[in-house]
Amino acid sequence: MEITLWHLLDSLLAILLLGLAWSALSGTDLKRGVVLFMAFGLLLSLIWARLRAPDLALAEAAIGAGLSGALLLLALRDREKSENKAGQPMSLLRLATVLLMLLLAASFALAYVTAVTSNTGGRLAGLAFGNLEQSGVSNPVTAVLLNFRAYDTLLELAVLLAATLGILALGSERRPFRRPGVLLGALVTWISPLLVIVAGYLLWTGAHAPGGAFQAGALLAAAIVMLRLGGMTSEQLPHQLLQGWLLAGGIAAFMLAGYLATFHDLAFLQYPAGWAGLLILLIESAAMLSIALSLGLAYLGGSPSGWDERSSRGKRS
Amino acid sequence: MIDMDTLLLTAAVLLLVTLITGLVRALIGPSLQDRMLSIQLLGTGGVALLILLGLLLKIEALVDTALVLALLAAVAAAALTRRETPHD
Amino acid sequence: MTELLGSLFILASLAFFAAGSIGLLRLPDVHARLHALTKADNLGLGLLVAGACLIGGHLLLALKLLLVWLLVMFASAIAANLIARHAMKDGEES
Amino acid sequence: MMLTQLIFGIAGGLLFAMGLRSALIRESLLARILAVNVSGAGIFLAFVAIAYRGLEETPDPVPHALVLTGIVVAVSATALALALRRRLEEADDE
Repeated sequence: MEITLWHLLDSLLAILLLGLAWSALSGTDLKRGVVLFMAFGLLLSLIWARLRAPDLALAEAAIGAGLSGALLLLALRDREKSENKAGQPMSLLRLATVLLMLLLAASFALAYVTAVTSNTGGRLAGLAFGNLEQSGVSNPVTAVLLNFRAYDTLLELAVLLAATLGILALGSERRPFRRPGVLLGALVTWISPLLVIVAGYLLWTGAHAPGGAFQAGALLAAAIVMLRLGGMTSEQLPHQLLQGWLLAGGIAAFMLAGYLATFHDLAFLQYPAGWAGLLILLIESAAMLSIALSLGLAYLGGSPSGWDERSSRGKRS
Repeated sequence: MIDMDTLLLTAAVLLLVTLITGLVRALIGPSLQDRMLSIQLLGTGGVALLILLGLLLKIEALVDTALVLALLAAVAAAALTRRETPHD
Repeated sequence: MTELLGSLFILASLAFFAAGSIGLLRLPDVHARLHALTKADNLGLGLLVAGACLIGGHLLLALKLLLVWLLVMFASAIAANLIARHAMKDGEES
Repeated sequence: MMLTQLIFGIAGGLLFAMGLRSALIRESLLARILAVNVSGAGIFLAFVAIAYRGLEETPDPVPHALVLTGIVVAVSATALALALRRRLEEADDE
Protein backbone atom coordinates (compact mmCIF):
# COMPACT_ATOMS: atom_id res chain seq x y z
CA MET A 1 0.00 0.00 0.00
CA GLU A 2 1.48 3.26 -1.13
CA ILE A 3 0.92 6.14 1.21
CA THR A 4 -0.02 9.39 -0.52
CA LEU A 5 -1.28 12.83 0.37
CA TRP A 6 -4.82 11.47 -0.04
CA HIS A 7 -4.30 9.22 2.96
CA LEU A 8 -3.21 12.22 5.01
CA LEU A 9 -6.48 13.93 4.04
CA ASP A 10 -8.45 10.77 4.90
CA SER A 11 -6.75 10.43 8.30
CA LEU A 12 -7.35 14.07 9.17
CA LEU A 13 -11.04 13.74 8.22
CA ALA A 14 -11.39 10.55 10.26
CA ILE A 15 -9.64 11.97 13.32
CA LEU A 16 -11.70 15.15 13.21
CA LEU A 17 -14.89 13.10 12.91
CA LEU A 18 -13.96 10.95 15.89
CA GLY A 19 -12.96 14.01 17.90
CA LEU A 20 -16.29 15.72 17.25
CA ALA A 21 -18.23 12.56 18.07
CA TRP A 22 -16.30 12.08 21.28
CA SER A 23 -16.85 15.61 22.50
CA ALA A 24 -20.52 15.54 21.44
CA LEU A 25 -21.07 12.41 23.52
CA SER A 26 -18.97 13.27 26.56
CA GLY A 27 -19.70 16.09 28.91
CA THR A 28 -22.90 16.80 30.75
CA ASP A 29 -24.09 19.89 28.89
CA LEU A 30 -26.68 18.63 26.41
CA LYS A 31 -26.87 21.87 24.44
CA ARG A 32 -23.14 21.63 23.80
CA GLY A 33 -23.65 18.03 22.69
CA VAL A 34 -26.34 18.95 20.20
CA VAL A 35 -24.34 21.81 18.64
CA LEU A 36 -21.29 19.56 18.27
CA PHE A 37 -23.51 16.84 16.81
CA MET A 38 -24.59 19.31 14.11
CA ALA A 39 -20.93 19.96 13.30
CA PHE A 40 -20.49 16.19 13.18
CA GLY A 41 -23.26 15.94 10.54
CA LEU A 42 -21.66 18.69 8.44
CA LEU A 43 -18.33 16.88 8.51
CA LEU A 44 -19.95 13.55 7.66
CA SER A 45 -21.32 15.15 4.49
CA LEU A 46 -17.76 16.12 3.51
CA ILE A 47 -16.62 12.55 4.13
CA TRP A 48 -19.35 11.15 1.86
CA ALA A 49 -18.09 13.55 -0.82
CA ARG A 50 -14.55 12.30 -0.29
CA LEU A 51 -15.68 8.66 -0.63
CA ARG A 52 -17.30 9.46 -4.01
CA ALA A 53 -20.85 9.25 -2.70
CA PRO A 54 -22.37 12.58 -3.83
CA ASP A 55 -25.93 11.26 -3.39
CA LEU A 56 -25.20 10.69 0.27
CA ALA A 57 -23.34 13.97 0.62
CA LEU A 58 -26.47 15.79 -0.60
CA ALA A 59 -28.77 13.91 1.76
CA GLU A 60 -26.45 14.31 4.73
CA ALA A 61 -25.96 18.02 4.06
CA ALA A 62 -29.74 18.44 4.26
CA ILE A 63 -30.50 15.99 7.05
CA GLY A 64 -27.40 15.50 9.18
CA ALA A 65 -26.43 19.13 9.25
CA GLY A 66 -29.88 20.70 9.21
CA LEU A 67 -32.95 18.65 10.03
CA SER A 68 -31.63 16.44 12.85
CA GLY A 69 -29.99 19.43 14.43
CA ALA A 70 -33.19 21.48 14.28
CA LEU A 71 -35.21 18.60 15.77
CA LEU A 72 -32.73 18.09 18.61
CA LEU A 73 -32.54 21.82 19.35
CA LEU A 74 -36.32 21.92 19.79
CA ALA A 75 -36.16 18.86 22.03
CA LEU A 76 -33.72 20.70 24.31
CA ARG A 77 -36.67 22.87 25.36
CA ASP A 78 -38.53 19.93 26.91
CA ARG A 79 -37.01 20.08 30.34
CA GLU A 80 -37.33 17.11 32.57
CA LYS A 81 -36.24 16.89 36.18
CA SER A 82 -33.69 14.16 35.68
CA GLU A 83 -32.61 15.44 32.31
CA ASN A 84 -31.40 18.96 32.71
CA LYS A 85 -27.99 17.39 32.91
CA ALA A 86 -26.80 14.53 30.78
CA GLY A 87 -26.26 12.51 33.97
CA GLN A 88 -23.39 10.42 35.21
CA PRO A 89 -22.80 6.95 33.82
CA MET A 90 -24.29 4.14 35.88
CA SER A 91 -21.30 2.50 37.53
CA LEU A 92 -22.79 -0.98 37.79
CA LEU A 93 -23.14 -1.34 34.07
CA ARG A 94 -19.64 -0.16 33.28
CA LEU A 95 -17.75 -3.44 33.33
CA ALA A 96 -20.41 -5.34 31.44
CA THR A 97 -20.53 -2.55 28.86
CA VAL A 98 -16.78 -2.66 28.29
CA LEU A 99 -16.92 -6.42 27.75
CA LEU A 100 -19.85 -6.08 25.37
CA MET A 101 -18.01 -3.35 23.48
CA LEU A 102 -14.94 -5.54 22.99
CA LEU A 103 -17.11 -8.37 21.69
CA LEU A 104 -19.01 -6.11 19.33
CA ALA A 105 -15.87 -4.36 18.12
CA ALA A 106 -14.31 -7.74 17.27
CA SER A 107 -17.36 -8.89 15.33
CA PHE A 108 -17.60 -5.53 13.59
CA ALA A 109 -13.95 -5.79 12.50
CA LEU A 110 -14.46 -9.35 11.29
CA ALA A 111 -17.58 -8.45 9.31
CA TYR A 112 -15.88 -5.41 7.82
CA VAL A 113 -12.74 -7.23 6.70
CA THR A 114 -14.83 -10.03 5.21
CA ALA A 115 -16.99 -7.57 3.32
CA VAL A 116 -14.06 -5.62 1.92
CA THR A 117 -11.81 -8.53 0.98
CA SER A 118 -14.33 -11.04 -0.37
CA ASN A 119 -15.53 -10.75 -3.95
CA THR A 120 -19.26 -11.00 -3.29
CA GLY A 121 -19.52 -7.22 -3.03
CA GLY A 122 -18.42 -6.82 -6.61
CA ARG A 123 -21.09 -9.11 -8.00
CA LEU A 124 -24.07 -6.95 -7.00
CA ALA A 125 -22.35 -3.84 -8.28
CA GLY A 126 -21.71 -5.61 -11.57
CA LEU A 127 -25.38 -6.55 -11.83
CA ALA A 128 -26.43 -2.98 -11.10
CA PHE A 129 -24.12 -1.47 -13.71
CA GLY A 130 -24.93 -4.19 -16.25
CA ASN A 131 -28.67 -3.48 -16.14
CA LEU A 132 -28.40 0.30 -15.81
CA GLU A 133 -29.52 0.85 -19.41
CA GLN A 134 -32.86 -0.90 -18.85
CA SER A 135 -33.54 0.88 -15.56
CA GLY A 136 -34.99 4.04 -17.11
CA VAL A 137 -32.46 6.29 -15.32
CA SER A 138 -28.70 6.71 -15.62
CA ASN A 139 -27.84 7.54 -12.01
CA PRO A 140 -26.94 4.09 -10.57
CA VAL A 141 -28.06 4.96 -7.04
CA THR A 142 -31.51 6.05 -8.25
CA ALA A 143 -31.68 2.89 -10.38
CA VAL A 144 -31.00 0.72 -7.31
CA LEU A 145 -33.47 2.65 -5.16
CA LEU A 146 -36.40 2.94 -7.56
CA ASN A 147 -35.93 -0.07 -9.81
CA PHE A 148 -33.60 -2.92 -8.79
CA ARG A 149 -34.44 -2.82 -5.12
CA ALA A 150 -37.74 -0.97 -5.31
CA TYR A 151 -39.25 -3.27 -2.66
CA ASP A 152 -36.77 -1.92 -0.10
CA THR A 153 -37.63 1.66 -0.93
CA LEU A 154 -41.36 0.95 -0.81
CA LEU A 155 -41.00 -0.55 2.65
CA GLU A 156 -38.74 2.30 3.68
CA LEU A 157 -41.51 4.74 2.82
CA ALA A 158 -43.84 2.58 4.91
CA VAL A 159 -41.43 2.85 7.86
CA LEU A 160 -41.36 6.61 7.42
CA LEU A 161 -45.16 6.75 7.36
CA ALA A 162 -45.37 4.56 10.47
CA ALA A 163 -42.96 6.83 12.34
CA THR A 164 -44.97 9.88 11.31
CA LEU A 165 -48.24 8.29 12.40
CA GLY A 166 -46.56 7.51 15.73
CA ILE A 167 -45.53 11.14 16.16
CA LEU A 168 -49.01 12.35 15.22
CA ALA A 169 -50.58 9.92 17.69
CA LEU A 170 -48.32 10.93 20.58
CA GLY A 171 -49.69 14.38 21.05
CA SER A 172 -50.30 17.78 19.57
CA GLU A 173 -47.81 20.11 17.98
CA ARG A 174 -45.46 22.41 19.79
CA ARG A 175 -46.35 26.05 20.22
CA PRO A 176 -45.39 28.03 17.10
CA PHE A 177 -42.65 30.64 17.33
CA ARG A 178 -43.29 34.32 17.71
CA ARG A 179 -43.06 36.58 14.67
CA PRO A 180 -39.36 36.91 13.84
CA GLY A 181 -37.27 40.05 13.83
CA VAL A 182 -36.24 41.80 10.61
CA LEU A 183 -33.05 39.80 10.14
CA LEU A 184 -34.49 36.34 10.66
CA GLY A 185 -37.53 37.35 8.64
CA ALA A 186 -35.30 38.32 5.71
CA LEU A 187 -33.41 35.04 6.01
CA VAL A 188 -36.66 33.07 5.97
CA THR A 189 -38.12 34.94 2.98
CA TRP A 190 -34.93 34.42 0.98
CA ILE A 191 -33.87 30.92 1.93
CA SER A 192 -37.25 29.11 1.89
CA PRO A 193 -38.01 29.68 -1.83
CA LEU A 194 -34.41 28.83 -2.69
CA LEU A 195 -34.77 25.54 -0.81
CA VAL A 196 -37.92 24.74 -2.81
CA ILE A 197 -36.22 25.57 -6.13
CA VAL A 198 -33.16 23.46 -5.32
CA ALA A 199 -35.46 20.61 -4.22
CA GLY A 200 -37.20 20.69 -7.60
CA TYR A 201 -33.85 20.76 -9.37
CA LEU A 202 -32.56 17.75 -7.39
CA LEU A 203 -35.74 15.77 -8.07
CA TRP A 204 -35.38 16.35 -11.81
CA THR A 205 -31.63 15.83 -11.99
CA GLY A 206 -31.81 12.66 -9.87
CA ALA A 207 -32.49 10.57 -12.98
CA HIS A 208 -29.06 11.14 -14.46
CA ALA A 209 -26.95 12.80 -11.75
CA PRO A 210 -26.77 12.71 -7.93
CA GLY A 211 -30.09 13.72 -6.40
CA GLY A 212 -33.58 12.25 -6.19
CA ALA A 213 -36.67 11.99 -4.02
CA PHE A 214 -34.88 11.65 -0.68
CA GLN A 215 -32.59 14.62 -1.10
CA ALA A 216 -35.37 16.74 -2.59
CA GLY A 217 -37.79 15.72 0.17
CA ALA A 218 -35.27 16.59 2.85
CA LEU A 219 -34.74 20.02 1.30
CA LEU A 220 -38.49 20.69 1.14
CA ALA A 221 -38.70 19.64 4.79
CA ALA A 222 -35.91 22.10 5.53
CA ALA A 223 -38.08 24.76 3.87
CA ILE A 224 -40.91 23.84 6.26
CA VAL A 225 -38.47 24.07 9.19
CA MET A 226 -37.34 27.48 8.00
CA LEU A 227 -40.93 28.75 7.65
CA ARG A 228 -41.74 27.32 11.08
CA LEU A 229 -38.76 29.18 12.56
CA GLY A 230 -40.22 32.25 10.91
CA GLY A 231 -43.44 31.87 12.88
CA MET A 232 -45.54 29.67 10.58
CA THR A 233 -48.59 28.13 12.23
CA SER A 234 -50.12 24.81 11.26
CA GLU A 235 -53.12 26.64 9.77
CA GLN A 236 -50.82 27.71 6.96
CA LEU A 237 -50.16 24.11 5.97
CA PRO A 238 -52.43 22.52 3.35
CA HIS A 239 -55.89 21.30 4.36
CA GLN A 240 -55.90 18.30 6.71
CA LEU A 241 -57.41 16.04 4.07
CA LEU A 242 -54.78 17.02 1.53
CA GLN A 243 -52.05 16.42 4.11
CA GLY A 244 -53.33 12.89 4.60
CA TRP A 245 -53.25 12.24 0.87
CA LEU A 246 -49.77 13.70 0.56
CA LEU A 247 -48.45 11.59 3.45
CA ALA A 248 -49.76 8.38 1.90
CA GLY A 249 -49.08 9.51 -1.67
CA GLY A 250 -45.55 8.15 -1.94
CA ILE A 251 -46.60 4.62 -1.03
CA ALA A 252 -49.78 4.89 -3.10
CA ALA A 253 -47.93 5.94 -6.24
CA PHE A 254 -45.39 3.18 -5.70
CA MET A 255 -48.09 0.51 -5.27
CA LEU A 256 -50.06 1.74 -8.29
CA ALA A 257 -46.95 1.62 -10.46
CA GLY A 258 -46.21 -1.83 -9.08
CA TYR A 259 -49.68 -3.16 -9.91
CA LEU A 260 -49.56 -1.55 -13.36
CA ALA A 261 -46.83 -4.05 -14.15
CA THR A 262 -49.02 -7.01 -13.20
CA PHE A 263 -51.49 -6.04 -15.94
CA HIS A 264 -48.67 -6.49 -18.45
CA ASP A 265 -47.90 -9.99 -17.13
CA LEU A 266 -44.86 -8.72 -15.30
CA ALA A 267 -43.92 -9.17 -11.67
CA PHE A 268 -45.01 -6.60 -9.05
CA LEU A 269 -42.84 -3.47 -9.36
CA GLN A 270 -41.29 -4.66 -12.63
CA TYR A 271 -41.85 -1.65 -14.86
CA PRO A 272 -43.01 -2.19 -18.50
CA ALA A 273 -40.25 -1.60 -21.03
CA GLY A 274 -39.99 2.03 -22.05
CA TRP A 275 -42.13 3.26 -19.18
CA ALA A 276 -39.56 2.97 -16.41
CA GLY A 277 -38.21 6.50 -16.69
CA LEU A 278 -41.63 8.17 -16.51
CA LEU A 279 -42.92 5.88 -13.76
CA ILE A 280 -39.81 6.50 -11.68
CA LEU A 281 -40.23 10.27 -12.04
CA LEU A 282 -43.91 10.06 -10.98
CA ILE A 283 -43.13 7.81 -8.00
CA GLU A 284 -40.27 10.07 -6.97
CA SER A 285 -42.42 13.19 -7.13
CA ALA A 286 -45.05 11.64 -4.86
CA ALA A 287 -42.36 10.20 -2.57
CA MET A 288 -40.66 13.60 -2.29
CA LEU A 289 -43.89 15.22 -1.09
CA SER A 290 -44.52 12.39 1.40
CA ILE A 291 -40.99 12.60 2.80
CA ALA A 292 -41.14 16.38 3.03
CA LEU A 293 -44.46 16.44 4.85
CA SER A 294 -43.46 13.57 7.16
CA LEU A 295 -40.29 15.32 8.26
CA GLY A 296 -42.07 18.68 8.39
CA LEU A 297 -44.78 17.32 10.69
CA ALA A 298 -42.03 15.71 12.78
CA TYR A 299 -40.59 19.19 13.27
CA LEU A 300 -43.99 20.49 14.35
CA GLY A 301 -43.72 17.80 17.04
CA GLY A 302 -47.19 16.26 16.82
CA SER A 303 -50.55 16.50 15.17
CA PRO A 304 -51.29 20.07 14.07
CA SER A 305 -53.70 21.90 16.35
CA GLY A 306 -57.20 21.69 14.95
CA TRP A 307 -56.79 18.14 13.68
CA ASP A 308 -58.81 16.71 16.52
CA GLU A 309 -61.65 19.23 16.20
CA ARG A 310 -63.11 17.62 13.12
CA SER A 311 -66.43 19.44 13.35
CA SER A 312 -64.91 22.90 13.44
CA ARG A 313 -62.69 22.26 10.47
CA GLY A 314 -62.24 25.32 8.32
CA LYS A 315 -63.73 27.64 10.93
CA ARG A 316 -60.62 28.15 13.06
CA SER A 317 -59.78 31.70 13.96
CA MET B 1 6.37 22.62 -12.12
CA ILE B 2 4.05 20.41 -10.11
CA ASP B 3 0.85 19.15 -11.65
CA MET B 4 -2.58 20.58 -10.96
CA ASP B 5 -3.95 17.65 -8.96
CA THR B 6 -1.08 17.69 -6.47
CA LEU B 7 -1.53 21.41 -6.00
CA LEU B 8 -5.28 21.11 -5.44
CA LEU B 9 -4.78 18.17 -3.07
CA THR B 10 -2.19 20.10 -1.06
CA ALA B 11 -4.62 23.00 -0.90
CA ALA B 12 -7.38 20.65 0.35
CA VAL B 13 -5.12 19.24 3.08
CA LEU B 14 -4.03 22.72 4.18
CA LEU B 15 -7.65 23.89 4.19
CA LEU B 16 -8.61 20.95 6.37
CA VAL B 17 -5.77 21.78 8.76
CA THR B 18 -7.05 25.36 9.13
CA LEU B 19 -10.58 24.01 9.70
CA ILE B 20 -9.28 21.74 12.46
CA THR B 21 -7.44 24.69 14.01
CA GLY B 22 -10.64 26.70 14.06
CA LEU B 23 -12.65 23.81 15.44
CA VAL B 24 -10.45 23.69 18.52
CA ARG B 25 -12.43 26.79 19.53
CA ALA B 26 -15.63 24.77 19.28
CA LEU B 27 -14.22 22.14 21.59
CA ILE B 28 -12.84 24.48 24.24
CA GLY B 29 -15.77 26.91 24.06
CA PRO B 30 -16.29 28.49 26.51
CA SER B 31 -19.60 30.07 25.46
CA LEU B 32 -22.38 28.46 23.44
CA GLN B 33 -21.93 31.06 20.72
CA ASP B 34 -18.33 29.98 20.23
CA ARG B 35 -19.63 26.57 19.34
CA MET B 36 -22.20 28.05 16.96
CA LEU B 37 -19.33 29.87 15.27
CA SER B 38 -17.67 26.55 14.63
CA ILE B 39 -20.75 25.53 12.64
CA GLN B 40 -20.38 28.71 10.61
CA LEU B 41 -16.74 27.81 10.07
CA LEU B 42 -17.56 24.28 8.95
CA GLY B 43 -20.28 25.70 6.70
CA THR B 44 -18.04 28.11 4.79
CA GLY B 45 -14.93 25.93 4.97
CA GLY B 46 -16.99 22.86 4.07
CA VAL B 47 -18.28 24.59 0.94
CA ALA B 48 -14.67 25.41 0.03
CA LEU B 49 -13.52 21.83 0.64
CA LEU B 50 -16.42 20.44 -1.40
CA ILE B 51 -15.45 22.64 -4.36
CA LEU B 52 -11.85 21.44 -4.15
CA LEU B 53 -12.94 17.79 -3.84
CA GLY B 54 -15.26 18.28 -6.83
CA LEU B 55 -12.33 19.46 -8.96
CA LEU B 56 -10.03 16.71 -7.68
CA LEU B 57 -12.41 13.76 -7.99
CA LYS B 58 -14.07 15.24 -11.12
CA ILE B 59 -17.56 14.99 -9.63
CA GLU B 60 -19.47 18.07 -10.72
CA ALA B 61 -22.41 17.23 -8.47
CA LEU B 62 -20.28 18.22 -5.48
CA VAL B 63 -20.98 21.83 -6.46
CA ASP B 64 -24.69 21.02 -5.95
CA THR B 65 -23.74 19.60 -2.56
CA ALA B 66 -21.89 22.81 -1.78
CA LEU B 67 -25.06 24.74 -2.65
CA VAL B 68 -27.17 22.56 -0.35
CA LEU B 69 -24.60 22.85 2.43
CA ALA B 70 -24.64 26.63 2.14
CA LEU B 71 -28.45 26.70 2.32
CA LEU B 72 -28.60 24.36 5.29
CA ALA B 73 -25.88 26.23 7.18
CA ALA B 74 -28.32 29.17 7.08
CA VAL B 75 -31.16 26.97 8.37
CA ALA B 76 -28.87 25.71 11.13
CA ALA B 77 -27.93 29.25 12.14
CA ALA B 78 -31.60 30.24 12.30
CA ALA B 79 -32.49 27.17 14.37
CA LEU B 80 -29.55 27.72 16.72
CA THR B 81 -30.29 31.32 17.52
CA ARG B 82 -34.11 31.14 17.81
CA ARG B 83 -35.12 31.93 21.37
CA GLU B 84 -37.96 30.40 23.34
CA THR B 85 -41.55 31.41 22.72
CA PRO B 86 -43.10 33.46 25.56
CA HIS B 87 -45.34 30.85 27.20
CA ASP B 88 -43.62 27.65 26.16
CA MET C 1 -2.10 30.39 -18.20
CA THR C 2 -5.62 30.41 -16.80
CA GLU C 3 -4.79 27.31 -14.76
CA LEU C 4 -1.74 29.01 -13.26
CA LEU C 5 -3.81 32.05 -12.37
CA GLY C 6 -6.48 29.75 -10.90
CA SER C 7 -4.01 27.95 -8.68
CA LEU C 8 -2.60 31.28 -7.52
CA PHE C 9 -6.11 32.35 -6.48
CA ILE C 10 -6.63 29.08 -4.61
CA LEU C 11 -3.33 29.36 -2.78
CA ALA C 12 -4.15 32.96 -1.85
CA SER C 13 -7.54 31.86 -0.51
CA LEU C 14 -5.80 29.52 1.93
CA ALA C 15 -4.16 32.50 3.60
CA PHE C 16 -7.61 33.99 4.29
CA PHE C 17 -8.99 30.75 5.66
CA ALA C 18 -5.94 30.43 7.89
CA ALA C 19 -6.42 34.01 9.11
CA GLY C 20 -10.06 33.26 9.89
CA SER C 21 -9.23 30.16 11.87
CA ILE C 22 -6.39 31.77 13.80
CA GLY C 23 -8.64 34.71 14.57
CA LEU C 24 -11.34 32.37 15.78
CA LEU C 25 -8.87 30.64 18.02
CA ARG C 26 -6.88 33.59 19.38
CA LEU C 27 -9.17 36.62 19.66
CA PRO C 28 -10.51 37.41 23.14
CA ASP C 29 -14.34 37.33 22.86
CA VAL C 30 -17.20 36.06 20.73
CA HIS C 31 -17.79 39.31 18.85
CA ALA C 32 -14.14 39.70 17.84
CA ARG C 33 -13.96 36.07 16.78
CA LEU C 34 -17.14 36.44 14.76
CA HIS C 35 -15.71 39.39 12.92
CA ALA C 36 -12.48 37.56 12.11
CA LEU C 37 -14.18 34.40 10.97
CA THR C 38 -16.95 35.71 8.74
CA LYS C 39 -14.94 38.42 6.98
CA ALA C 40 -11.87 36.32 6.30
CA ASP C 41 -13.63 33.12 5.34
CA ASN C 42 -16.03 34.78 2.91
CA LEU C 43 -13.15 36.51 1.16
CA GLY C 44 -11.25 33.25 1.12
CA LEU C 45 -14.21 31.47 -0.41
CA GLY C 46 -14.51 34.21 -3.04
CA LEU C 47 -10.89 33.72 -4.10
CA LEU C 48 -11.30 29.95 -4.10
CA VAL C 49 -14.43 30.20 -6.25
CA ALA C 50 -12.58 32.49 -8.68
CA GLY C 51 -9.76 29.96 -8.87
CA ALA C 52 -12.13 27.03 -9.35
CA CYS C 53 -13.96 28.89 -12.13
CA LEU C 54 -10.65 29.40 -13.97
CA ILE C 55 -9.61 25.78 -13.55
CA GLY C 56 -13.02 24.14 -14.03
CA GLY C 57 -13.49 25.70 -17.44
CA HIS C 58 -17.11 25.82 -18.50
CA LEU C 59 -19.67 28.53 -17.99
CA LEU C 60 -22.46 26.64 -16.20
CA LEU C 61 -20.08 25.45 -13.51
CA ALA C 62 -18.74 28.98 -13.08
CA LEU C 63 -22.28 30.36 -12.72
CA LYS C 64 -23.16 27.71 -10.12
CA LEU C 65 -19.99 28.45 -8.18
CA LEU C 66 -20.75 32.16 -8.25
CA LEU C 67 -24.27 31.45 -6.98
CA VAL C 68 -22.85 29.37 -4.13
CA TRP C 69 -20.52 32.18 -3.14
CA LEU C 70 -23.24 34.85 -3.19
CA LEU C 71 -25.47 32.57 -1.14
CA VAL C 72 -22.78 31.90 1.45
CA MET C 73 -22.06 35.62 1.75
CA PHE C 74 -25.72 36.51 2.22
CA ALA C 75 -26.40 33.68 4.66
CA SER C 76 -23.30 34.14 6.76
CA ALA C 77 -23.83 37.89 7.00
CA ILE C 78 -27.25 37.28 8.55
CA ALA C 79 -26.08 34.29 10.59
CA ALA C 80 -23.21 36.34 12.03
CA ASN C 81 -25.68 39.02 13.09
CA LEU C 82 -28.01 36.46 14.66
CA ILE C 83 -25.17 34.87 16.62
CA ALA C 84 -23.89 38.27 17.77
CA ARG C 85 -27.37 39.22 19.04
CA HIS C 86 -27.69 35.86 20.72
CA ALA C 87 -24.38 36.49 22.50
CA MET C 88 -25.44 40.03 23.53
CA LYS C 89 -28.69 38.78 25.07
CA ASP C 90 -26.74 36.18 27.03
CA GLY C 91 -24.41 38.95 28.19
CA GLU C 92 -27.35 41.03 29.51
CA GLU C 93 -28.82 38.13 31.45
CA SER C 94 -25.64 37.17 33.29
CA MET D 1 -7.95 -3.66 0.98
CA MET D 2 -7.11 -0.05 0.24
CA LEU D 3 -5.65 2.16 2.94
CA THR D 4 -8.56 4.60 2.57
CA GLN D 5 -10.99 1.76 3.28
CA LEU D 6 -8.94 0.76 6.31
CA ILE D 7 -8.88 4.32 7.71
CA PHE D 8 -12.62 4.89 7.35
CA GLY D 9 -13.42 1.32 8.39
CA ILE D 10 -11.59 1.79 11.67
CA ALA D 11 -13.22 5.18 12.16
CA GLY D 12 -16.63 3.60 11.52
CA GLY D 13 -15.99 0.84 14.03
CA LEU D 14 -14.83 3.30 16.68
CA LEU D 15 -17.89 5.52 16.11
CA PHE D 16 -20.17 2.50 16.38
CA ALA D 17 -18.58 1.38 19.67
CA MET D 18 -18.41 4.92 21.06
CA GLY D 19 -22.06 5.57 20.31
CA LEU D 20 -23.25 2.25 21.62
CA ARG D 21 -21.31 2.68 24.85
CA SER D 22 -22.88 6.08 25.49
CA ALA D 23 -26.32 4.76 24.57
CA LEU D 24 -25.96 2.07 27.21
CA ILE D 25 -24.45 3.97 30.12
CA ARG D 26 -26.09 7.38 29.85
CA GLU D 27 -29.17 8.12 31.92
CA SER D 28 -30.46 11.05 29.93
CA LEU D 29 -32.78 10.01 27.11
CA LEU D 30 -31.66 12.85 24.86
CA ALA D 31 -28.01 11.87 25.31
CA ARG D 32 -28.95 8.34 24.39
CA ILE D 33 -30.77 9.44 21.24
CA LEU D 34 -27.65 11.40 20.24
CA ALA D 35 -25.50 8.37 20.96
CA VAL D 36 -27.61 6.03 18.84
CA ASN D 37 -27.33 8.48 15.96
CA VAL D 38 -23.53 8.56 16.26
CA SER D 39 -23.48 4.78 16.42
CA GLY D 40 -25.60 4.54 13.27
CA ALA D 41 -23.29 6.98 11.50
CA GLY D 42 -20.46 4.55 12.25
CA ILE D 43 -22.31 1.76 10.47
CA PHE D 44 -23.06 4.05 7.52
CA LEU D 45 -19.38 4.97 7.33
CA ALA D 46 -18.38 1.30 7.21
CA PHE D 47 -20.90 0.65 4.42
CA VAL D 48 -19.68 3.56 2.32
CA ALA D 49 -16.04 2.56 2.89
CA ILE D 50 -16.89 -0.96 1.65
CA ALA D 51 -18.48 0.55 -1.46
CA TYR D 52 -15.39 2.68 -2.20
CA ARG D 53 -13.37 1.42 -5.17
CA GLY D 54 -10.61 3.99 -5.59
CA LEU D 55 -10.02 7.58 -6.67
CA GLU D 56 -11.01 7.12 -10.31
CA GLU D 57 -13.48 4.24 -10.04
CA THR D 58 -17.25 4.56 -9.67
CA PRO D 59 -18.17 3.06 -6.30
CA ASP D 60 -20.73 0.28 -5.72
CA PRO D 61 -24.20 1.92 -5.82
CA VAL D 62 -25.97 -0.74 -3.74
CA PRO D 63 -24.53 0.22 -0.32
CA HIS D 64 -25.04 3.87 -1.24
CA ALA D 65 -28.74 3.24 -1.81
CA LEU D 66 -28.98 1.35 1.48
CA VAL D 67 -27.26 4.15 3.41
CA LEU D 68 -29.42 6.78 1.71
CA THR D 69 -32.60 5.12 2.95
CA GLY D 70 -30.82 4.55 6.25
CA ILE D 71 -30.17 8.27 6.72
CA VAL D 72 -33.83 9.11 6.16
CA VAL D 73 -35.05 6.30 8.42
CA ALA D 74 -32.58 7.41 11.10
CA VAL D 75 -33.91 10.96 11.13
CA SER D 76 -37.54 9.81 11.27
CA ALA D 77 -36.72 7.34 14.05
CA THR D 78 -34.95 10.15 15.92
CA ALA D 79 -38.03 12.32 15.52
CA LEU D 80 -40.25 9.52 16.85
CA ALA D 81 -37.90 8.96 19.80
CA LEU D 82 -37.96 12.67 20.61
CA ALA D 83 -41.77 12.71 20.45
CA LEU D 84 -41.90 9.70 22.79
CA ARG D 85 -39.53 11.42 25.19
CA ARG D 86 -41.69 14.54 25.21
CA ARG D 87 -44.83 12.48 25.86
CA LEU D 88 -43.03 10.64 28.67
CA GLU D 89 -42.26 13.91 30.41
CA GLU D 90 -45.84 15.08 30.17
CA ALA D 91 -46.96 11.75 31.62
CA ASP D 92 -44.51 12.25 34.51
CA ASP D 93 -45.93 15.67 35.24
CA GLU D 94 -49.50 14.39 35.54
